[in-house]
Amino acid sequence: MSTPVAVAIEEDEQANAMPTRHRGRTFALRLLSLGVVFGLWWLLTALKIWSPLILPAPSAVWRAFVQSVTTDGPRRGLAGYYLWEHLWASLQRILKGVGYAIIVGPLLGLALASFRWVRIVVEPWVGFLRALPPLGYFSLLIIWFGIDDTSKIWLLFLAAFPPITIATIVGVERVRTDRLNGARSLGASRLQVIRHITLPSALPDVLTGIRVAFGFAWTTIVAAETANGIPGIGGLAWATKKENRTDVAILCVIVIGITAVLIDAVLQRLEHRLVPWKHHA
Amino acid sequence: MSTPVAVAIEEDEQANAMPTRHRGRTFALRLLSLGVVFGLWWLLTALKIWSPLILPAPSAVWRAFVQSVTTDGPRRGLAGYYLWEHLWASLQRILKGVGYAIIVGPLLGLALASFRWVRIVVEPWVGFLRALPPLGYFSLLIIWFGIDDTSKIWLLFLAAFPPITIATIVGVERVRTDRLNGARSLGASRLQVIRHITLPSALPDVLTGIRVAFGFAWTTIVAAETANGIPGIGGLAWATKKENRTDVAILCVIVIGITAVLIDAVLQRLEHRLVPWKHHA
Amino acid sequence: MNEANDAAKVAGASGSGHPLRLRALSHTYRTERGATHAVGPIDLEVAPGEFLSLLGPSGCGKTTLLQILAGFVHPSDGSVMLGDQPVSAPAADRGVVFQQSSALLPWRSVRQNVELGLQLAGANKAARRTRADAELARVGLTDFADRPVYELSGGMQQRVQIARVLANDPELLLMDEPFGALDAMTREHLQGELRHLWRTTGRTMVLITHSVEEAVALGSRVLVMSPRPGRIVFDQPSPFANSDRPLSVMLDDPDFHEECRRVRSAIEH
Amino acid sequence: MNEANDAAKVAGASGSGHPLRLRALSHTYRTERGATHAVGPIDLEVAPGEFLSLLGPSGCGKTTLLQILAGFVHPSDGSVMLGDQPVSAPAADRGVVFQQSSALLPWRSVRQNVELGLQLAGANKAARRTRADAELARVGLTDFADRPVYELSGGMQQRVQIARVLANDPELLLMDEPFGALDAMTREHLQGELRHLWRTTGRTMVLITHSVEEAVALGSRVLVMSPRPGRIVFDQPSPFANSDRPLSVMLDDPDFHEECRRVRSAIEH
Amino acid sequence: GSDSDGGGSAANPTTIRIGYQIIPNGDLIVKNKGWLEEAFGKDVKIEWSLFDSGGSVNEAIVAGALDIGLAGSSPVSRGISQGITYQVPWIHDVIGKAESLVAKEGIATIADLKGKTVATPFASTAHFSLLAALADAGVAEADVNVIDAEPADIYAAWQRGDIDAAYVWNPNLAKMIAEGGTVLITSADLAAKGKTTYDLSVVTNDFASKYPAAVQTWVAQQDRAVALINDNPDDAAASLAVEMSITAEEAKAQLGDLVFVSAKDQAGADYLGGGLAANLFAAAKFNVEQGKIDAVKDEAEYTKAVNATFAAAVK
Ligand SMILES: Nc1ncnc2c1ncn2[C@@H]1O[C@H](COP(=O)(O)OP(=O)(O)OP(=O)(O)O)[C@@H](O)[C@H]1O
Ligand SMILES: Nc1ncnc2c1ncn2[C@@H]1O[C@H](COP(=O)(O)OP(=O)(O)OP(=O)(O)O)[C@@H](O)[C@H]1O
Ligand SMILES: [Mg+2]
Ligand SMILES: [Mg+2]
Repeated sequence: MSTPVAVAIEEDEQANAMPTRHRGRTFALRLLSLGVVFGLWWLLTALKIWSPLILPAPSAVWRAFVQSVTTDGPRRGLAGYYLWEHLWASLQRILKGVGYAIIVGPLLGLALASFRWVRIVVEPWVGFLRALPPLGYFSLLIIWFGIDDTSKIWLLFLAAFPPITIATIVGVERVRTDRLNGARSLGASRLQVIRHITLPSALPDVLTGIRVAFGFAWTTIVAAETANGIPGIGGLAWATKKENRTDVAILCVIVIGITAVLIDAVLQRLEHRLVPWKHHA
Repeated sequence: MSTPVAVAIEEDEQANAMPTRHRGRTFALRLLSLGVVFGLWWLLTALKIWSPLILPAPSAVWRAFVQSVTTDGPRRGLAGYYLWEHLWASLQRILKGVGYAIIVGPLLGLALASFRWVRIVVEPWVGFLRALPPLGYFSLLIIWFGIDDTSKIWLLFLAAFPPITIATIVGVERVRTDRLNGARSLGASRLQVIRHITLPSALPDVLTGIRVAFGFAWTTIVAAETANGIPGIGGLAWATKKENRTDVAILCVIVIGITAVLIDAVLQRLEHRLVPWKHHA
Repeated sequence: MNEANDAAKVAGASGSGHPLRLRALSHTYRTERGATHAVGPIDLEVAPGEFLSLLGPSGCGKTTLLQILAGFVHPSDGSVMLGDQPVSAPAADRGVVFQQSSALLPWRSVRQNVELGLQLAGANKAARRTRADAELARVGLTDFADRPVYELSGGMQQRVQIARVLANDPELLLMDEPFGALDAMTREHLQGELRHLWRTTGRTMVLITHSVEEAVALGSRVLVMSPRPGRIVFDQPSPFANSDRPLSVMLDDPDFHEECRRVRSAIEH
Repeated sequence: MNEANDAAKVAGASGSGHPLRLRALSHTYRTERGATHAVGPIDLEVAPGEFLSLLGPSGCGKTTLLQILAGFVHPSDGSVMLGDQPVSAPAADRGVVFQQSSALLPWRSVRQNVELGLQLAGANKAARRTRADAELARVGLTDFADRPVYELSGGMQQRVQIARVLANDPELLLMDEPFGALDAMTREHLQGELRHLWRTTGRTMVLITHSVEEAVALGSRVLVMSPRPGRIVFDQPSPFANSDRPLSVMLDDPDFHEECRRVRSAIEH
Repeated sequence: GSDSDGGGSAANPTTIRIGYQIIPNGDLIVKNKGWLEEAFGKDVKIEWSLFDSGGSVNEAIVAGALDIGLAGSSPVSRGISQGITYQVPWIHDVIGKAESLVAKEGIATIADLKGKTVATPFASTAHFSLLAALADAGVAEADVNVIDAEPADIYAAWQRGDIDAAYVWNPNLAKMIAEGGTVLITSADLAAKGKTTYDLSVVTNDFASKYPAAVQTWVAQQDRAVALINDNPDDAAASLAVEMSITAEEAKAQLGDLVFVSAKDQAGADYLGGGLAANLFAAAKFNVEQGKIDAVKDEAEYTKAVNATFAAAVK
C-alpha cells in the first residue's frame, strides 16, 4: 500500500513504469559495461600474457563466428551445421526438458508440502537426485532412453525439476495461515484450498524456481550433448574443446550466455505480468 | 499467530515437536522406501536385461565399496586412495567453493537489490555467468588458477554463488514496506536498514539459496574433477566411468547423493534454529 | 461440510439452527519460551439465533476463543459442539471476519474476493456476481469492485472481509473486531446492516469488540472475559438488541448508559 | 538526521520545536487500473506543540496524508516543510505508529523491538534496556518483554509499536489509529499516558482516530477530512486537551457532548 | 619443474609435474612401481595428475601446469599445428588391435556403413582412424552418420541398437566383440597402410632444454617398463591391474593389443628417427582436409617436435 521511497527503485524497474529517459540511460550503461569487458578481453589478449590457445583474441572468436554462419567449399558452418542450427537444436531440448519440469516440479512440490507421508518417503530421493552429477549417470539414461534426444531431454529435466520443486515447497510453506483458514471457513475443501489459495500464493516462488531451473538447464547442456550432441551448441562446444579450438568453445559459451540472459529477461517480464501483486503477497 | 490445523502437518515435522512415535514411523517409512528402490534395482539386474557394465548389480557395487575401503597387496582403496579420502577431498573443495559463495552471494545480491546502477550494470553479467556450462570454461580457470585445487574451488564457487545471489535479491524485494519505513522513521540510515531489517528479513530466502547452491555444487563436482581430480569422489567417478567400472561410478554417485542429503538435512536443521520466525515473516 | 452448509441455508431464514456448546474449554499455547495459558476453563451454551457480544482486556484470549470456535485451533482441553457435531475443523457453516485483513487474496479483485465462497460452493457466474455486488453495495464499496484489494485503505479492506463472509451466509458468524478500523459513520451504517441481517435471518452471531456501547447495543447477550487466562466473568442478556434506534441516538437513553456502566464495571473488576 | 534527533531531544522538554507547513498538498495514486485522487489539496500550518486529531470517513486519505508527513510517500503535488526543511524522506524526528503492526520485527523479542530506535542511535546497552523497560511498563507489557512479537495478541502488538516509537522520543509523533485494537480500559490508560507525554514534553502530535470522543478529548485542535479526495472541512481548537479528567468521566460533561456533536455533524456533511 | 635451482643444465628440478592417463602402457607401470621416485631420489618431487584425454593434457601444458604428459598422436599432431611448444621424446605404445572399428551383424565391409550410424569419441586417435578407414575405403564422411560420444555411452547405445558401428578401444571394444560385433578394421591394419596411431609422451620445450638429464632419466625408466612388459608380462599386468582397477588377466589381455617398442628401436628411422614426424605431419594434413583444424605448419615444425636423442642415449 503506497509508493514508499524504499521501494521506489524497484518500481522504477517495472517496464511499463519506466520513463523513456531511464530506459535510454539503462541501455547506455549496459552498453558501457559491455564495452569495458570487451576492452579488457582485447587488452588481455593483445598483451599476449597467455597463449591464444587459452584465451583467444576477440578477433579470433569473431572469425569463428563468421565461419559458423557461412559455407566455404566443403565446410558448412561449424561441424556441418550453421550456428543457429546448433542453437535451435539445443534450445528445443532445453524447452522440452524444462517444460516437463515446469509441469512436474510444482505438482511434486505441492504434494511434498501438502502430504506428510509423501514428503517423508519422497523428499530424501529428491534431495538425492538433485545432487547427482549428470556426468555420473548419463550412460544409464542412454541405455534407457537411447542416444538421441530423449536421453538429453531427460537429463535436462532431471536438472531442472529439483529447483522448481524446492521453490514450490518453500512457497507453499510461506502461505499465510489466515489466508488458508479464511478459505476453509468459506467452505473450501482441501483441494480447493490448494487450487485457490496455495498455488496462487506460491506462484512467485515457483516462478523464481523456474528462472533458476532454466539457468541450471543451460549449465547442463554441454554434459547432455557429450553424446551425439551435434547439432547442438553444447555438443559443438564439447567437440571443439576436445580439439583445443578455444575460439569456437568461447563463441559457444558467449552464445549460450546471451541466450540465457534473454530467456531470463522474458521470464522476468512474465513474472511482472503474472504476479503484479508480488509485493503485497 | 496460533497453531491452526492447516499448518499442523508442517509443525509436526519440526524435530523438537515431533513425538517419538512419529519419528519411529518416519524412520520405518524411509527404510521401506529404501528397501523398495533396492529391490527394484536388484530385480532389474537379476533379470539381466542390460549388461552389468551399464547397470551393475547391488552386489557388484557392494564389492566395489569393500575394495574402496580395504587394502589388498599393492591395491590401496581405489585409485590409490580410500573412499573416505576421496570423499573428504571433494568435501573440502565444496565447502570452500560454497563457503566463498556464502560470503559473496548475499553481499552481491544485496548490492544488486539495493543500488539501481549496480543492478543495471552487473545483473546481466550474473545472468550470463549462471548459465555457463562449467565444461565450457573450465580450461580458462585452469590457465588462470592452475591445475590444483584453486581452479576447482573457483568452478564450484562460480556454480554456487548465482543461486544465492538470486535468492537474496528475491528475499530483499519481498521485505515488507512497513518494516523498512518503520525503521527509517526510527532513524535508521540506509546501511542500518540493510543490516537490521533487510538482511534478517531476507535470511530465510538466503538460506534456501544456500541449500540450492550446495546441491548444485555437488552436481558440478565431476566436471570440476575431470582434470587432476584424484583424490576426489567426482574424479574417481569420472576416471572409472571412462574405464567402464560402472560399479565404482555408481558407488560414487550413491556416496555423493547420500552426502548431499546429509548436508541438506544439516542445513534444514540450521534453518529451523536460525529462523524460527520464518512462518511469521 | 457442504451438507451442513446447505442445511444451514434452509434453516437459516426460519431463525433456527444448532446450539453451540462449550464444555470445560481451555487453551494453552506451548512454545520454546514456555507455556501461556491463554483462555479458560469456559463453559457456555449459546442458543441458535443468539447475538453474543464478547468484551475483555487486551490479550485475555478473545481471539483465541474465536479461533477455537472457527476450528482453526484445537483447544488443549475441553470440547466445542455445534449441534451434535464436535467442532474440529473450519467449515462453511462458520464464517469468520479476522482481526487483520491479511486473509484477503491480493491476486483477486475486490469483487472476486467477495465471490470466493460462492465460487467454492459451485454457484454459477451470474449468481455469484449478483450476490457479490449486493454485498459490496451493503458495505459501500461498489465503486471499488474491480480494484485489487491492496489498493484499498485499511478500513475498506475490513469491509471487503465483511462482505466476503456475508455473501457466504454462514450459520454462525464469528467476528473479531470487524468495525475496529472504521470511522464512526461507516461503522454505524454497518452496525445497522448487521443488526438487520441478524433479525431477518436469525443467524447466531459472535462479535468481539472493544466498544462497550457497541456490545450493549448490538448483542442480545453480553459476555465479559477476565484478564488472561480469560474466563467468563459477566454474562447477561441485553434488551437493546431489538431496538431500532441507531447507536448515536441510543447514547441519549439513560437506561442504555446505565447498562453500559454495569458492563464497564465488570471489565474493570 | 541524528542532529535533528538530538536537537529535538534537547528542545523537547521546553515545548519548542518546528512548525509544520503543508502547501497545496495533494496526492494521486496511479496504477494500471487508473488514477485515484486520494487526498488534497490541503493547506495547513501546525505550530510546535500542537496536538492534532484527524477524523474522516474510511478511505478519505488519512493514512495517505500521514505517510506523506512521515516521508514514506512523495506527494504528487504541493510541499511539506518541517521548520525550514522540506520533508522528503523518513527520519528519526518523525515517529510513526502504523495502522497495522506488520512493521514489528519477528526475529526480535518485544524488548528488542522497543530498543530498536535507541540502538540505531548508538545508545549503550544499559541505557537502551532501562528506557525500553520503562516504555514497556507504560504500555503494560513488562511480563512479555522476552517474548517474540508473534506470540502476542493483536492489541498487545499495537502496544509494542507505541512503546517502540515513544522510546525514540521523536519531535513529531504520527499515529494511525494506535488505539483501534485496544479494549476500553487499556485504551483509556494509554490515552492518559499520551496526554501526559504531550503535556510534559510539548511534542507535536498527529493522531488519526475513528473515535470522535477520543479526538475531542485528546486533541488541542480537531480536524475533519471530507470523503475522498480528502480535504480539511473542519478545523477548530478543542478546549478539553488540557483537562485532567479521563475520557470516561468527560462523557458526563454536556459541554464535551456538545463539542462531539458538532464534530460529528462536520463528518456527516 | 619451473623451479630453477642454479640453472645448470645438469641439475634436476625440485618437482616434476606429470600428466598421465589410464592406458595400459609403461607409464602406469613406472607410476605403480615408483621407479621415478626411486631414480630421482628424495630431492625431486614427482607430481602425478590424472587426465581424461589428450585434449585436456594439451590444455594443461598450455596453462603451464605440466612438464610431461601423455597424449595420443591425434591431439599431439593438433597441438603442434596449433603451436604448442612441446616435443615428443618417447612413444608409449603403437596402437594395434586395441582400437578397432566394430560393427553389428550384417555389416561386413566398410562400404556397408553408408547410411549407417557410427560412433567414436571425437578428437581421439580412434576418431582419426575412423576417418582414415572411411577415406581408405572410398566412403565419403557425409554418407555416414558419424556421431560423437564417450566410450561408455557408445557401449550403452550399442546395447540398445542405436548405433550400427563404433571405432573404440578397450574395455568396451572387447565387450562389443564378445556380444557379436564384427571387426571391420583395426588400427594395426591402418598402421600397415601408413595411418599409424600412437600414444605419445610430450615434454615442454622449456623443461627439455632446462633439464635434459631429468628427461633422460625419465626415458630410461620408460624403457625399463617396456622391457618388463615384453619380458615379464605377468608382473607388468599386476601393476596395471592396480592402477586401472581391473583384474590382472584383463590387464594382460589389453597389453597384447598394443605394440611396445624399446628405446633402441624407437631411435630408429621408423619411429622417433623420422617416421613419427612424417606421421604427425600427414595426420595434420589429413585433419585440414577433414576440416578439423585450420592450417598445417611447415613439415620442419613437426620434425623439430620429435626428439630422438633421449631414446638414442638410453643404454
Ligand atoms: N497503494 C494504493 N494504490 C492505489 N490506491 C490506493 C493505495 N492506497 C490507498 N489508495 C486509495 O487511496 C484512498 C485513500 O486511502 P487511505 O489509506 O489514505 O484512506 P484512510 O483515510 O486511511 O482510510 P481508513 O480509515 O479506511 O484507513 C482510498 O480510496 C484507497 O483506495
Ligand atoms: N501463537 C501464539 N503463541 C504463544 N502465545 C500466544 C499466541 N497467540 C496468542 N498468544 C497469547 O495468548 C494470549 C491471548 O491472546 P489473544 O490473541 O487470544 O488475545 P485477545 O483477547 O484477542 O487480545 P486483543 O484484544 O489484544 O486482540 C496472549 O497473552 C498472547 O500472548
Ligand atoms: Mg485479538
Ligand atoms: Mg487508514
